[in-house]
Amino acid sequence: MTQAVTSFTPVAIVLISALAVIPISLSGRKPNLREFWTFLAGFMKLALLYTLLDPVMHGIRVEWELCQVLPGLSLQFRVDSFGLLFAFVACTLWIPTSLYCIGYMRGLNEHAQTRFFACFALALSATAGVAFAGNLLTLYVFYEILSLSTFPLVAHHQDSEARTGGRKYLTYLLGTSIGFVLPAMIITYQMTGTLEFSSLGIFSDVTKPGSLLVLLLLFLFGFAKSGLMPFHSWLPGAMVAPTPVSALLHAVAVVKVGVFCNLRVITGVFGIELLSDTSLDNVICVIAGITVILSSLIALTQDNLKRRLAFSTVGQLSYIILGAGLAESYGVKGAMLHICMHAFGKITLFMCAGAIFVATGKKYISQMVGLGRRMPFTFGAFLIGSLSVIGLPPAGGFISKWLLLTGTIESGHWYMMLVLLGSSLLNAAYFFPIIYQAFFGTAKEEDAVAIQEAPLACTLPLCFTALASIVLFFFPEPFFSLATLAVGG
Amino acid sequence: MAWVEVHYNYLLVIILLMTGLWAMIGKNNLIKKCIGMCIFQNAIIMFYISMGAKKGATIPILKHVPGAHGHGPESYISDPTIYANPLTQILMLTAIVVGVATLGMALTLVQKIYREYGTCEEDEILNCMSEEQDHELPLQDELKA
Amino acid sequence: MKALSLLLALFVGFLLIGVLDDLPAWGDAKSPANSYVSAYYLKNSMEQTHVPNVVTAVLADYRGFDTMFETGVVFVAVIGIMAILRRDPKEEDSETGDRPPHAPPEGFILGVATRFIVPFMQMFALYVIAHGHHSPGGGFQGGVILGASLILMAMTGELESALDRMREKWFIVLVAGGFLLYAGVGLGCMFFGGNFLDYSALAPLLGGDPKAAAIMARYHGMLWVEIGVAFTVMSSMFAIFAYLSSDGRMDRGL
Amino acid sequence: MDQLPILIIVFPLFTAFALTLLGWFRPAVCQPLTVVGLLGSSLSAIATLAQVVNSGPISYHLGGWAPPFGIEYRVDALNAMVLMMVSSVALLVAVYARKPVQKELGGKISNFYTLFILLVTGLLGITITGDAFNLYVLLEIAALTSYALIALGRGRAYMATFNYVILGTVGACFYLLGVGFLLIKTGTLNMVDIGSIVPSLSGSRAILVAFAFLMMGCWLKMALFPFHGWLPNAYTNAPTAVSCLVAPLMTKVSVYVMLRIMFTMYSVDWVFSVITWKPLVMALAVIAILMGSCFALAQRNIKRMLTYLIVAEIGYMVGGAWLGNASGYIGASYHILADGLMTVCLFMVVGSIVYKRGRAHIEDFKGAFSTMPWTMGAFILGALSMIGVPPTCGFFSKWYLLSGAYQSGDYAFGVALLLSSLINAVLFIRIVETAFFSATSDEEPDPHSHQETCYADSPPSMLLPLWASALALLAMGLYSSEIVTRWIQPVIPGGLL
Repeated sequence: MTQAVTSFTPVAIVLISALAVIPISLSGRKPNLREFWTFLAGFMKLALLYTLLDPVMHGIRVEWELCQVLPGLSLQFRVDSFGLLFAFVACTLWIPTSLYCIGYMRGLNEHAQTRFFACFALALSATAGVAFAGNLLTLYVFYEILSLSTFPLVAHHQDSEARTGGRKYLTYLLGTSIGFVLPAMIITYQMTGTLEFSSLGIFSDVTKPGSLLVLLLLFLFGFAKSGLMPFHSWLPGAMVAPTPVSALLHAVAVVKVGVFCNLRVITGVFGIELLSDTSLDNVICVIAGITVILSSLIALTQDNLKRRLAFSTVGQLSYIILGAGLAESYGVKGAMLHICMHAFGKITLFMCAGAIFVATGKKYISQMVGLGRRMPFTFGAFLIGSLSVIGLPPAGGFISKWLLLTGTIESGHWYMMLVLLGSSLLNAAYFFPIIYQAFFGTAKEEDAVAIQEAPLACTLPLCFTALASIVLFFFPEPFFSLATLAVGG
Repeated sequence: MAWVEVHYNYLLVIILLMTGLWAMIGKNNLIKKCIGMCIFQNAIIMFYISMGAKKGATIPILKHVPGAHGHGPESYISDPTIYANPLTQILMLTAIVVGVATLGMALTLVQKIYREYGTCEEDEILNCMSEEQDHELPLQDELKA
Repeated sequence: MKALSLLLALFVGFLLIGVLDDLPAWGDAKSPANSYVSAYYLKNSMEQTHVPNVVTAVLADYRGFDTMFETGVVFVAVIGIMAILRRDPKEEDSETGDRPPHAPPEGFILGVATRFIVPFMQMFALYVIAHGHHSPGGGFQGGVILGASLILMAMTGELESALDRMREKWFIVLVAGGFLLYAGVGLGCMFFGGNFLDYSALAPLLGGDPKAAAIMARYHGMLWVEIGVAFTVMSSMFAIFAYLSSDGRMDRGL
Repeated sequence: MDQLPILIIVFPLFTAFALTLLGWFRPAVCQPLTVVGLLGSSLSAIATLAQVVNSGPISYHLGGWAPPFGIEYRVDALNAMVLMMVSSVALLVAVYARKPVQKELGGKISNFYTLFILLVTGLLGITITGDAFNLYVLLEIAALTSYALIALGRGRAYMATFNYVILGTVGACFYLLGVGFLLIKTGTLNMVDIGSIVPSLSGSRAILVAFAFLMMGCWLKMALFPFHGWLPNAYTNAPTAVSCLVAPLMTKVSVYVMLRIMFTMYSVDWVFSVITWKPLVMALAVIAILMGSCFALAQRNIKRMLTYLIVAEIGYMVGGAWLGNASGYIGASYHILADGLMTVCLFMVVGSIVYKRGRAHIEDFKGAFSTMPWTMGAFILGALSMIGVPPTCGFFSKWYLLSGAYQSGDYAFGVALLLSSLINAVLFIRIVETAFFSATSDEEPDPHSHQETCYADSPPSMLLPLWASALALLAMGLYSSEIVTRWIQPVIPGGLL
């Protein structure tokens, strides 16, 4: 069995960005100093993560217990390969997004930037907390902190539109987490006496499949951040937020936390074997499949670029749940990898959307005719991002899609393969018109001359992430081995 | 009728209780509510006292053994059956004092209400208050100077 | 609202009638209430506290803590009524109109009769307090009679004349002072090593053979406590009357 | 030192005398004196709790007489816990009340503080006493002081207080009647003594009627569903400092009294097997929760909304106690502490808003985040605890109550708990939204203009206790298993499985 060692590093990683909130809010007057603190925290977080990489690769589980909160249950961190993979994705992408934030916020001269950066740091510490959570209770604690700390970000503009977006955001997330996850957690605790994640699942085989189904549904829809169909509409609603928020949070941190929690529940609480024996995996596949198809269709009809990207995110998240739902090692590995690949791809797309808005003030795809020639870097990155999201070879998305497809065949859910291929086509259908129109369409006169690239601080990060998704195709090293370890281990 | 002869004190208590309770809640005039409150409290006092009474017993002050004049414990008769129950009488001393205090407070409030609304009838007071509610100025609330 | 309260009262009534035959008969000496704790008091109070009036013994000693909080209730009533009603006479009052014009005291006979009776009432009240150990009486009864004498003066003469004899400042100090005396005696027992209100701990004050001194300490402790209660009850009765009748202005009665 | 239990009462009592006598000449000295008195009382309460947790229940004989004949103070972990909560919350409110009282009750400062400390003495006395009749006397003291304190409010307060007086007296007299029936059948007044005699007479109807009257008395005092009419008016029209004190303490102490009656005077198998009231009381609790939460939704005045939330919280505790299993009991007693803290935190926030802006309607919260950041920060912690978000203590009491409901199969109670948490979420999001979004002016704020946020938060004397209670909420949450295993576990009555 993997031998566990207790060390303070996971808590340090979580606390760094939380503590960074204090210097950030104190140095509100001097923006450059404030940005320095964000970067410092980002790099220190990344450095500490690397120190953890080595022990986890050798199968050592790093643990740390904060305090016993309930008899037999404590706030406990346990870093395993899957948690580390997700933390890596979140922390590496925080740094380019912070650079992008500076460019965006100063470009549009937004108000209350100190509060913005402070909440951003807090959200990241909550994400790291979820990644390292050792049991369901700690996961739930950080899940709630994340929803609350991102509310000021979503409702940043403080106008009536932001109000409705923020209200929908909080009611969905708080409502489902209290309404579904809390009772599910309590019932599981009553049934099994523990909430620890263990690779074989904690349900003894005596529990009736009926109650298992109810619990599974409560968990799936409870973690509404993963955007399964009936509870997905907060995601497009949250597009009222400034673009860096939707870039990092709604492409990487917040939605991935939802999917991460669902994966933790599926693999750690129920366990893959139990799901396949009681044929519950078909339930997951059906729900995820419906969400994939429907969201891709809706994305086709959206004219607002950010809403189209939002619906595409809903679809991609259900890929991950579908992968986990196959209850088969390839599928789960594909799902874990897709978290990382989709993160890099989708963040590039959101950054491009933001850059276009900063440079031209245009939000609607119908207005973005012929901009490609004026903004080559942005639209080039947009091309690479969409390739990664569709899953075509030069971009990293291809690997995870490939694993997902092999997973569908291995686990015998061949109809799922049809769903995957069909939705990939739909993805292509709603991305390529934008690119084609941008590069080959003829721009209107006043656009043709006035437009030029967004400020450097915006274009640099999106090129970096676009390049990263290309590099990941050829060299997916830290993530791939972590995923194999997570599934194999 | 033997049953009544044995339990007539409890019957009286019950009748007083019911009238007191009905008056307190049902009556419209505030003063009558206070009177109902007194009846209710006195009914309970009567319940306790009747519980402690013994047939043919005197007040619980120890009597001298006939002929003895000393002050030691031996010169007093201390057979419990000939004295009434002191415990219930003490409890009711407290209940009477509490009754006085609550009545004093209730009457003070009635006086203040009368000073405020000019009437003691509960329904008139309620529609006074509801009128006040309607044309309540936006800022004029519990902090009107 | 009326029907609901009638219903509620009838429900409570029938609930009680249903239980009647389970209760002991009227005047039955063997009933549990009369046999367990109260029989112990009747048997042992003389030997433990040397007080023939068992009511005073239990009131001031066995359950002395209850009586302390009883005086607390009276004290709270006065402070509460003072807090609600009291306002300075100078404060202009919108309804001064409806208060009756200052009526001079009507009858001369009443004035003379009160001036004659009041001293005897107060003498009798002091007897009732002091002789509470041997005959029916004690702090409460004596205090009420004293209060009644003051109220009699206020009603027949004029509230001002009664207030001259007992200024507002004084009866507030007396209300607090009586209760303080009672609790102070309790605290004193703690200083002498006993529990709160355990008068036998005051035995060293009396000296002589410790066992007899302990019993006599209880005897005298009770007397002190009764005096404290008398002060509080007297001044609170008068205070409540004064506040209510002068509607908080403490100048002219009704 | 074995005099600890009585010290808890002696400190505030003698401060009351000092306040009456000194307050007459120098009103300025009253507030510090009250704080000192309550400090002494809470320190001895904490020391008693430590002693009880280490060496088991204390039995203190008043006047030196053994229990059935004299009055006894019986302190076990449950009432030591409630004692500590009552005295520390009162201390916080005493520190907090300085400014609001000066502003609202200018002339009557010494009266206010005397009544304040006598109310706390009454509540402490109720919690610590082991004698049924002594509890009645202290119930009356607490009631009278709260009538007087609430009547210090203006205008509409008098009628509200009069209703409170009538219903409060009915409640107290029902309790007295119940004690009378117990005295008739058992002959003693000491709670533990009654508890030992009751099983032998479990057949008799008088004991059942006594239980009925005791329960009706408690429910009236704690404003459980059918008897809650007086609470919203009384607590809303009371002055700010008074509602900060009365709201968190009065109802919780009555819940403690109910627990004491159910599990000390009577026994578990009497309450749950001899009589079959459980479905009725669970139904009352569920209705109380739902009705309280829905009425809270309809209120514009935030203070009135909080009073309806108190009615809902009472439903939690009564439901928890009547679930009949160990985790229900733990949930109920833990919730007494948690709810006391939550309510005092939220009422202090409303008090600060009233202190600063004159009124506490929902529109007055507009732009509060920018002008009063510290107050709203504490408000968020209190709101999170009310909704039941993990790190705060509200979550853990819901955890125990829900697991108790699951174990005993009362799904209606469980669903009511979840529904009321969701409604709380909506309530507090609505307030956070108004506070967060619009600037103090009504028209649409220009998002890009840097409107300077005039920092006009309430004075430190109000902020310190507010933040102390907010942080206490967090601390109680994190150390909840410590509280449960060391304090509540040994006190769970035998019969509860």
